[in-house]
Amino acid sequence: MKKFINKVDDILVESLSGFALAHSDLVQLNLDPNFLTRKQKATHKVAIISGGGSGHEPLHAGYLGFGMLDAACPGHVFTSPTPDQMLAAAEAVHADKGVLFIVKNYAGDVMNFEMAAEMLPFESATVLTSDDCAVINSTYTTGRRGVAGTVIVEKCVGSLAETGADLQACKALGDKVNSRTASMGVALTSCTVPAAGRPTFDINDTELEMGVGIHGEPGRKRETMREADAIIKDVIAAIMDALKPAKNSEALLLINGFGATPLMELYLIYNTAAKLLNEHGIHITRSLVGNYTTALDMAGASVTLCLLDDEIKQHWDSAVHTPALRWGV
Amino acid sequence: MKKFINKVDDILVESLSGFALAHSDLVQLNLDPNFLTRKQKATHKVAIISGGGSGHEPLHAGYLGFGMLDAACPGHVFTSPTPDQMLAAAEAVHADKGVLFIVKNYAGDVMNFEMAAEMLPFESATVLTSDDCAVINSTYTTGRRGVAGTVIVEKCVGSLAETGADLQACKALGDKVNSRTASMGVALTSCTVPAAGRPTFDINDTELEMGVGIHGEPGRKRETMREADAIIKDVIAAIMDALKPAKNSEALLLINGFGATPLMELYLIYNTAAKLLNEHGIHITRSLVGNYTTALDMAGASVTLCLLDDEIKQHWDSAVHTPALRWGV
Amino acid sequence: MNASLIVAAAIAIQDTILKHEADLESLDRAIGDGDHYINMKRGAGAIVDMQQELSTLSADAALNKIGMKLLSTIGGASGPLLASFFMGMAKVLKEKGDASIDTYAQAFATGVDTIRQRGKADIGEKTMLDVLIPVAAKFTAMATQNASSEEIRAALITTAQQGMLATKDLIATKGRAAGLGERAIGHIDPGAKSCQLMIEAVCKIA
Amino acid sequence: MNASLIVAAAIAIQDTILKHEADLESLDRAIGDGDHYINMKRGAGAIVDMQQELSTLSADAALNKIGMKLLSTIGGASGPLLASFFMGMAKVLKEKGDASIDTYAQAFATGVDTIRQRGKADIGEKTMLDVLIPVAAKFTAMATQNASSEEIRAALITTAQQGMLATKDLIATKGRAAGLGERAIGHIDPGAKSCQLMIEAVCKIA
Ligand SMILES: Nc1ncnc2c1ncn2[C@@H]1O[C@H](COP(=O)(O)OP(=O)(O)O)[C@@H](O)[C@H]1O
Ligand SMILES: Nc1ncnc2c1ncn2[C@@H]1O[C@H](COP(=O)(O)OP(=O)(O)O)[C@@H](O)[C@H]1O
Ligand SMILES: [Mg+2]
Ligand SMILES: [Mg+2]
Ligand SMILES: [Mg+2]
Ligand SMILES: [Mg+2]
Repeated sequence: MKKFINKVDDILVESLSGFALAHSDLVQLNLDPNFLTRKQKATHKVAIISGGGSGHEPLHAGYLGFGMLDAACPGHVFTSPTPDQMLAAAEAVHADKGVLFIVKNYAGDVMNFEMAAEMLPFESATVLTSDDCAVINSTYTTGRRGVAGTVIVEKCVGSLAETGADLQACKALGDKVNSRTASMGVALTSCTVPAAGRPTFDINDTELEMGVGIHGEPGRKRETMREADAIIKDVIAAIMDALKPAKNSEALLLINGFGATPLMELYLIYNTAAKLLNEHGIHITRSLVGNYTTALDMAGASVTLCLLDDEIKQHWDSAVHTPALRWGV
Repeated sequence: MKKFINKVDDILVESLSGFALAHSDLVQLNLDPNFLTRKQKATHKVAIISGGGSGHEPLHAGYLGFGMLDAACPGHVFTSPTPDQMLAAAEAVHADKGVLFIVKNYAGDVMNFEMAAEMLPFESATVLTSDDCAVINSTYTTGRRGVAGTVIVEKCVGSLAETGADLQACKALGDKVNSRTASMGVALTSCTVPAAGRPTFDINDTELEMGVGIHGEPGRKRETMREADAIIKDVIAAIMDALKPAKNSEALLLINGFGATPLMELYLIYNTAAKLLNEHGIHITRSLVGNYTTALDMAGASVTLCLLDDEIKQHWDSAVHTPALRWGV
Repeated sequence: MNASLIVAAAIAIQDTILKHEADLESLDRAIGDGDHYINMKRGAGAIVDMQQELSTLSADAALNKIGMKLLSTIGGASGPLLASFFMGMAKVLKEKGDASIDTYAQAFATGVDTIRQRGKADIGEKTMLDVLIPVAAKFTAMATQNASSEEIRAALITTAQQGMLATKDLIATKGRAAGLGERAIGHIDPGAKSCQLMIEAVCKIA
Repeated sequence: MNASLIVAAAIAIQDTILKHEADLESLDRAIGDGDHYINMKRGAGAIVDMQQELSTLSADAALNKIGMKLLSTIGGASGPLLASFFMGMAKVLKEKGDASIDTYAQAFATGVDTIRQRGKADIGEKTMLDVLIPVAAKFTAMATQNASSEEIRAALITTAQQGMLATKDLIATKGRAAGLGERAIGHIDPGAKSCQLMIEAVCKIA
């Protein structure tokens, strides 16, 4: 393992400190318990709080700021944050309109946020994101995992909250965006958790992991490496199967890099995915290409499709000012 | 080599097509010869054209748009574009105020742009960027290489051009920014040029390449892998040596990932670099952290410092609307 | 149960976790995200670091403190679950007083039940509960049968072992391996393994 | 020089480039950016693809066309340099007519000089010029001495070889290896190698 780190135990705090320093106009860092907030506390709105294991940067702290999150709680690498972080963050940012937690659907995250919500002295609600259609929904599972679609949920909910909408309306929009969003990822290499010091899984030069999770969890299947067009075709098929969009649906296409995949390849994937979706009668009218929900240093990418309606479009397009997503301001 | 590609010979066109599609609101792609332009031709200003080998995305096409570039000419991977591309691009975007080429200082780029300039039927000037202080300037070299500092030059010159400034003024600002900027990079792994199919250089788990070029060219020295703080200390020392800034200088700090380095590590580097620069009496008042000038899939990062003055600050802060850099709009 | 036993147990647990680094890491790497060892190590370390404070407390207060500490230290899925266990146990001890082996069995069962509620899982879902539920049942049964401490310890070690091994052939329906389907088969659940190790370690305290 | 000789030369050049893939690639990987083989292959391929068009042209027109094609096909440092070479040659042939071995020598020397001007480099800087300048000098000298075609070919092959090998111990002061300092020592310059190969291939055409 070669990484730009000092002591393994200090990575998180040093990285968060650098982040807070580089974006000191936008965010503020609290250590022990670890959480980050917007620089300027918003006073007129539902407090939107997210969080999760670290290693997915810029998720979530990169989305702090006007039009998106009020606070973010980073856990250890790939490990859910603990309730005390959420409680302290909520205490810092709530403004008498309640707290909305946006939580990726993993047992650990769900339970830690749930315990925080139970202890919280004010009203709260939770949106669970579960856009990963690699995990086929069935009675045998706790449901799908939350992955890159979370960014779209955070953007839209953040936008609505900014208008002064109430807690239930924010939750409803988050649930709606989530239900209209599906993602699937492909890994070409494993990630390496710094504290473990070696790759999470072994994969050789002729293989890929179809449907990999953003923590390096196994996906649908270990498959043979092949042309990008053939890989993406299968990914799009899975997404179509999950969303079953009507012909002529309008959609947002997000090509997300897992951390070690060059933009050149992400745009090539975009080209293929857009063409295939076109053939499926989907109109791509919004796009995002880059590293938005990563898996440390994994080479790989995910495709996310979000079916748009006027409400979602409005909240996607609205001004946002965060370290990782910025437009209209 | 595992990459999201189809045929090696098609990568460039497929990736450019995906880029143009994903950013069809901002850019337009011309194939054969390959060049990209802003969607809306600017009519009031010096045309700012850059270009270079591909594989450094988002450089240069990612900086097309208001406040930055008018056209970008992508060469094959790590290979300078050819004069016919620059001629066609200039023809498409010039607006009777002349053409300014921004060229990274490599023999190939310099010669190809030079030949284009010689054939050009209208006035032109060239800014050569040469911020890489890994190559120690001496009478034995053709000078330093242009690396991530090029982004700062393009941003500032693009801003000035937007005000209607003339060709010589734009060139002068570009030269000034370049002269106040120094960078140095460190590679932990090699990149793999798709057409070559294997890593450009061999490097083992206990080594790093100090001062690596953005094409995987060897740098100052093959060194022993060590803590981030120790690595960055040497990088900062080289930059200080190159720029020799006055105490209390104000500066922009850019931590640039080479393509396979997670944001978590880039922010950790930022933390260390900012601390060290502070100790040198430098005030960091502008920051940029992310993948801005990459080397395909190389794991590694560069540190760029640009000494600010009021003029540079004004042009750095001004509104910009491109696929990869956007603020104020 | 007194505080020094709790501290001894914490040390024994830390010891066994550290000894089984390779095991725990590779199990979570195979069907999870590879952090279970790190999580358990962090948790165990935090408790051992508190030993001085713990040794001044009553058993129920100590267990509650341990639960709170694990909750804010481990994170992930195992954090709130193990925290729930200790807080559930503490509740029973507080109510019933720190008395008989019967009470301990009931406290253990309540702890397991608290996990069950928190995780909305049950036996057969390829989780730590495949160890904990049978162990709780065995403990309760033997306590009512007035078995000796030695007999109980030996039985719980065996039961935990069996529960742990049983996870190998299961499909996971809870936790991070849920949804892997057939691919989870053939791998022991990491949380089941760490629980088995902890039970064995505690049962072997002299 | 007629068009069919030019086509034959192009084919011979493509052939030798393709045969030396490993060599050329590893040389540019060692002290450059690893693309020299790909660049040369792309250039040679483009010329061979033009053979039909070339065979209808006069020598000077064909060489000029080749120069233009290389200019818009290769890119990098070698593109404009090799393009300059052919355009320089074409100019002399156009002025002097396609006549004597003397003219060819002069055309070659002018081609090399055009490279020198474009690249602002000279002998001893660890570039293709370390092959081309000695070869041009030798060619001119032997042509004025009325050496036979066979003698000249043999001499140029040897001179190119020597020039290529000489780059090994040089520090680069131009091109991508400039600034590597001592680290460039011990590696043959890729452009020198490809020029040597091309000269050898052309000199060996029956
Ligand atoms: N709902 C649940 N109920 C009981 N145990 C669970 C549940 N979800 C996960 N687990 C247990 O947690 C273990 C994983 O813990 P750990 O790796 O520390 O957390 P994470 O899964 O968040 O990375 C699993 O092996 C399993 O035994
Ligand atoms: N200024 C120059 N004058 C002469 N030859 C040069 C000069 N710069 C580079 N070269 C030659 O070009 C070769 C490299 O070509 P190539 O790899 O195709 O281009 P690039 O260096 O742009 O990647 C070098 O090996 C050297 O022989
Ligand atoms: Mg985890
Ligand atoms: Mg090159
Ligand atoms: Mg885990
Ligand atoms: Mg090269």
